[in-house]
Amino acid sequence: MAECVEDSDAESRISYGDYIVLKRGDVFKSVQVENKKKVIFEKQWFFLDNAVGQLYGTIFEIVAGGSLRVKMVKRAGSSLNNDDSKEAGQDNRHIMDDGRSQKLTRDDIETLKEQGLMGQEIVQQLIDNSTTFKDKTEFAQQKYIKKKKKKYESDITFLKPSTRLLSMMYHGREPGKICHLRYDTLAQMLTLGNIHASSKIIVFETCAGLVLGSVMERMGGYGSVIQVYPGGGPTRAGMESFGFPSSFHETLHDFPMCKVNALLAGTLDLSEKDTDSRTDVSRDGQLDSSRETSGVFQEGTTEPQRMEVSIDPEEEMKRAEREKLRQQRAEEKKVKMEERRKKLTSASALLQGQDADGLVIASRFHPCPVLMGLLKFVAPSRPFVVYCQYREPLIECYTKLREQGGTINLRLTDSWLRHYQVLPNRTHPLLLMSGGGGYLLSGTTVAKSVTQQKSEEPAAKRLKLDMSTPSCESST
Amino acid sequence: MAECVEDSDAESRISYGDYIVLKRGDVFKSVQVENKKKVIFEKQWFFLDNAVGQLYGTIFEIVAGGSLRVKMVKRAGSSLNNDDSKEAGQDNRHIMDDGRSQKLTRDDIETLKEQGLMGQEIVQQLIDNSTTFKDKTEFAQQKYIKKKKKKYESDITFLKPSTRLLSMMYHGREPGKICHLRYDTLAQMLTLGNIHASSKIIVFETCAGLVLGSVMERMGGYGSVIQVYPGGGPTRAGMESFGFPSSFHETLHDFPMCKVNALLAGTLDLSEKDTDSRTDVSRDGQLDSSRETSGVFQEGTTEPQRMEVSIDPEEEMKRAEREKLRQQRAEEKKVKMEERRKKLTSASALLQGQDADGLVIASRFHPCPVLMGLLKFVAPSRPFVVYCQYREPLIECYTKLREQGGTINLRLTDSWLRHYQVLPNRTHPLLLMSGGGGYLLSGTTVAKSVTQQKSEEPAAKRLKLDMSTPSCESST
Amino acid sequence: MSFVEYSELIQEGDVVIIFLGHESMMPVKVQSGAQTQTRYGVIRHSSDLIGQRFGSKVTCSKGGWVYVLHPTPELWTVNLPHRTQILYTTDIANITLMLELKPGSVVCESGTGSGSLSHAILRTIAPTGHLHTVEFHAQRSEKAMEEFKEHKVSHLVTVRNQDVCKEGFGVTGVADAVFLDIPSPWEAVPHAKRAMKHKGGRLCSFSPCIEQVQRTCEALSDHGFEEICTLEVLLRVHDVRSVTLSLPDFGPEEGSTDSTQKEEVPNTGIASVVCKTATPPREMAGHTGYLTFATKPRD
Amino acid sequence: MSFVEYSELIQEGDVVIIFLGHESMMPVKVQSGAQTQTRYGVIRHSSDLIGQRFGSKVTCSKGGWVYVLHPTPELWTVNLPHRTQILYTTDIANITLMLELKPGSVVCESGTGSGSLSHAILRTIAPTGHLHTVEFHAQRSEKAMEEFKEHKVSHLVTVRNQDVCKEGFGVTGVADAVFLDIPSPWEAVPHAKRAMKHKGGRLCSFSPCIEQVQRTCEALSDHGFEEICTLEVLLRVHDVRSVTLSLPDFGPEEGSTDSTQKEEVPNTGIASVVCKTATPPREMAGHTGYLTFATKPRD
Repeated sequence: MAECVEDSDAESRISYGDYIVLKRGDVFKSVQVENKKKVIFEKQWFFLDNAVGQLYGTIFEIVAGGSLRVKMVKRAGSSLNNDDSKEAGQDNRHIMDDGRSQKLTRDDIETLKEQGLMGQEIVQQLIDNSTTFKDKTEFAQQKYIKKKKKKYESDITFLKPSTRLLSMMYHGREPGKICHLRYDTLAQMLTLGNIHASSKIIVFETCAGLVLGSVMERMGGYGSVIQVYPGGGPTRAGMESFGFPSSFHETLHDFPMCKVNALLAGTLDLSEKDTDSRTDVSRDGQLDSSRETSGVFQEGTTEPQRMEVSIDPEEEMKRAEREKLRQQRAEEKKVKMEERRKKLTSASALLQGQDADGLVIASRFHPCPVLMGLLKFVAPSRPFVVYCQYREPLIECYTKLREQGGTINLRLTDSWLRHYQVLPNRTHPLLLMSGGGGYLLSGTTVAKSVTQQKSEEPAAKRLKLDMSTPSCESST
Repeated sequence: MAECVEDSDAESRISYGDYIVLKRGDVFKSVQVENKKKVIFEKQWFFLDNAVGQLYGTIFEIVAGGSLRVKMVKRAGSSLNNDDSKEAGQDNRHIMDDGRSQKLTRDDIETLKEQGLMGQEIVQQLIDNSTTFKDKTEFAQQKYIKKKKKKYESDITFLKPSTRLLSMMYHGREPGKICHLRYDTLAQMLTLGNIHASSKIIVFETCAGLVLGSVMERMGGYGSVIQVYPGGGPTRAGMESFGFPSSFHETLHDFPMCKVNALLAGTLDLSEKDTDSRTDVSRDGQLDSSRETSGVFQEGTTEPQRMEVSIDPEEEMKRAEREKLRQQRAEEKKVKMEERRKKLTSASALLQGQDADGLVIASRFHPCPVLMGLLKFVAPSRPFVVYCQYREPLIECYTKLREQGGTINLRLTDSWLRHYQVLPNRTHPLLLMSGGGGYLLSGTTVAKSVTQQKSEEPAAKRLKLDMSTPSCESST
Repeated sequence: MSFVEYSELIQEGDVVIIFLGHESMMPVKVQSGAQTQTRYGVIRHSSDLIGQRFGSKVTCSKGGWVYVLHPTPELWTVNLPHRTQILYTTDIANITLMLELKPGSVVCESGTGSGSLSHAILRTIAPTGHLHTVEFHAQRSEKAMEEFKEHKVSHLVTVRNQDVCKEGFGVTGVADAVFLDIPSPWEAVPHAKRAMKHKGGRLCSFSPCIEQVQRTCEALSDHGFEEICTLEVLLRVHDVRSVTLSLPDFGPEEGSTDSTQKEEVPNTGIASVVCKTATPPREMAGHTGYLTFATKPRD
Repeated sequence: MSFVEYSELIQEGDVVIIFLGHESMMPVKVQSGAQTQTRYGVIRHSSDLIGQRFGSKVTCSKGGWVYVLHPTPELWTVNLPHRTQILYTTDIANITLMLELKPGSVVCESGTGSGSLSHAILRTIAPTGHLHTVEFHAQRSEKAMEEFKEHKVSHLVTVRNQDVCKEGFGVTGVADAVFLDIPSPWEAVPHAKRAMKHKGGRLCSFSPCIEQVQRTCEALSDHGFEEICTLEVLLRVHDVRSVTLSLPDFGPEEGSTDSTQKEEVPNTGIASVVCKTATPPREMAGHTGYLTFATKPRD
């Protein structure tokens, strides 16, 4: 009945090119393993090379010269119960007002270490036993934690990336980059959106690609994801950090937001040269590979016009070289253009059916027009979910959806996340908590009918779309 | 050192005319003790008479004919610890799917009773041990609780009114009447407003008089409260329920909102006849004594004009009677008018100094214009606090205050209130909690200066007001 | 229709969700010839459902209409027959993310209960993962298996009727993740560890009471689990509505009596403003349970 | 100036709160001839403070200005010298209401700590009540007494330096309310009961850890207390601000290319809207302590 599957450790080993997550306490950092790459994490620098070939989950320590060394860790196993006798603050009253605000002695800390407590837990202990911590300002508290962490936590664990790790990393380090989307809110989005393998999901996000990556992780390389993007090109750094296999990338399509109306109108010209300046204005203010590529094209077109007459041999040679370069560029451009055309065609084909299985929006754009625009591409009886850092825009969305119909089960929610310290006789919610995790509007699409007719209307609508598809395709 | 003060039980006994709070579980009701008064509480009716002469805190049971009988209660004393062995839901898996969703048997409940658990706690136990409770809709849960309460809680405790009891009562029974002001939010208001004896506090509320009463309780009959009221007269039912001694009422003044501008402009005519129709339109939609009084006056004026010529003796007698009545009415009217004038004069005098020690607003009115209008009457370096059920109006208030200056320490807050069940091995937050307690905007007034001059400006302002006061007084 | 793959059209044997109105739904098994009675009248499966598109509006015999929805684990959670207390979507969402579930994950769960979480797990781990779910109660485990078949996910799940605290999950070294929702999770911790992969994995325990959490955390620590973390998530639903706020009348102002900006409420003479806002419900779920997560390191 | 009564003008010996800017304040004792250094320059007590009205704007030597505020228990709470962890206004407000404090109440408190709650209690029970506060730590009890004198409330308070768990509050049958903020409140419950009035009263115990709450509730129940109720209040402060949201550009529409309604952000060509909102802080106090309340019935 019970079968024991032997793990293949090969896929559990760190290789060059892998994306990994560094962890110290509850601080995370995502990096790609590269030859002689210098990494700075928690104010320490080191090289990743020694990690190559080691297993994921290994704990390293930094030794002289920024080298990593595998740390022999005595795994925890002793009960936390040993210090049962220590009542919370029991000896509070015995403390003299002598500036010694820390109740734990150096010996206490060593005992804790022997009990198998990790640095993070020791820091929590230090906090709990500091009579002044609670009275510090939030800023001072953060500083205190950081200081203590640095002292008691010098080890770094190397982990395989996941939505859990990356969403906690972004929330902790760079919440601004992900519109302050908290990980529990992202969890709601993926579940409320019914994101799963073999479906067709539209994603619109300006969360560094984290939301895109988390959707792709849940789809496991099955089905299709269409990223509708604003500006010059899609932002994907967060998605790249997941280190998905190449097969996953084949399921990912992108479509520029500025062509949505053209697609809907059936006037999308798939052969068009990318001269529209709009696509070159990065509205994300972020340089990504695709923008840099389009920059190269521009350089070609803005080259000063030449009208030389002199036939200096050196000039001639230069000219030949230039010509060669130009041809090369034109060739490259053609290939790139063809690729782009293909990508656009495939994304268009996926959207044109207006039969997507889900829509996920999380951006710094006003969610109302974004939702109204993209909801048209979703089939009936499918979930959609919209994240916004602020409440008011989603109230507007809710009202608009109610007015125009075609959606049910509308819910505007926010959530309250509390972490707990669970230790013998010292159990309580953590003293610091996140102030807010943003707001979600979720719902289900249904057939939009003007009259009392049954399901003829959606069927008719569908027919019209099917008809419009060929005319669009023919223009390529 | 330690002195034992003998309680005077006299003041602890219930008398006719007293306001009391009935309590069963966490359901409360405020009533005034009157002769042969029939009271309906938790679907049971009874007369209060037998309670007269009994001590506050007595527990009664209802016997035949709606009489009250003092209940001999075995005070709790046995430890809750006895049923330590009962793990939460430990036997969950043993339940057959046979429709029996309640894990506690009748015997279990009797044991709980013997352990000194009150009905409320038993109901909580029933809830915890119901496998289906959590899955019920909120409405069904409420019904279940009500049903169980009725079964296990038949006793009624008679309590002396307090802000705690009345604010919990209103929140539980009639939140709409108090703008959904939750008791913990009211607690913030009284503390942030620094409400205490010997100060002068302005109250503007449409919370049935609960906020007014709670302010008066905190002032203990020392200092002055000025209730600024909208519509025809102040609403005070909630305040009356506190059963304050008459000395407290002498510290209470009221001022009609519609005369605020006149007072500020120094054009308030204290002698004016109360013909302004505005004051007769009850904007609270509630009839109170002062409105009824003004109704009587109106009746006099709308009496049909008489132009008789016949001198029928009977007619003559009637006429004489009518004349007498008219004189009597005029006299009454004069007295009433004089009283009103005095009240208005005293309230005006208190406000005119523009040196109130605090301002408390909690109403269904838009808080922004109310606050802007009434803040003018507050001295510098005094707290103010504004409650609103909704967030948006207070955001507007905050913005406006920031623009116009004269206030510091502005804070827009809301709070999260959780109750806990603390029982051996069954400790957790209660399964139901209040969704929200409303929003508060609080701050501190400071001198408003146009230039860099120090405190001359407020002094000058003060002088102007002092000058305007006599002119106002002289018109009476 | 399947709970792990969308279909366009309703077919014989499908389970569909009839949407009757705000927060009012019912699950229906589609059978040709069958009828379903609703408050708006009868729905005839053959003519009204089979062959129709999911999400369509169906007019009932009394003239009222309903929507027919494709089932999802989330709709199932609010419509399933309760055999036990169930896990709701807010907790399920966090469990799924924190257990790092994805297509291909092998998951152990106990107890199966009413299958609310099971459906959500199956949705996420399909098409290549597997769920081993253990239920002590025989009747419940049978009912769960029936449901999994009806919902076309039975190829992804093994239901075992045994006591997880004594007999474990019936598998060794296969699980990427283990979920416990039992009265004494600490007793199942060694079994959970044994069920998990050699290279490690994630564990979650759901408990309503803090004492259960305390004992579980102790057991997890004793058995070498790391990153032990207890959290709680509360969802607040906001009702979007327009509220009317009266504007105060302080009487005529010194200068001109301008009341031009204010809008008068008909028949009252009171000026007021309308404000769009979102209000929380009067009462909400204040607690479901504590979620304790932990990582089993590589052996 | 006193902490229980407002004054209009600043006098020699007063404690005033200097408001330096957003969330930046300092308490100062006014003494003629003295000077206080601030980041905006020197404040000369004789010329800048004495005789001035509370709430005035004071220009410092460097040209910057500050406000001089009348002290209140709430301002004191955010400005007092910390000798221990202190209670903050949110908890204090609920303690005050739930203990039913008002002018005339007799209250027992332990420990005095830094006096944050003591000041709030004194404010509420003045002018006719009394506070008996017990502090184990000698230095702290002396410092508290000094502060009460400076703040002109010493006539309302008796400070005792003793162990409340062993020696109690030093009074019997006088208290309307008792407040406990000590590591082992259950040990003080019998003493609390003894201190309270024959006719009964209210008790509150503040504890950060749930285990302390459990033991305290047990002790309260054992000693016949009723209406035992544990709660927790969290305050969320909202930052009011304007946020800019970009509007998406889906490209030219089929009909006319109208973009008249949208407002262009300068130099970007991107249309956007501005929205006034209130956002919670990134991090907030997630826990201070559990508040357990109980009623002592009539003996």
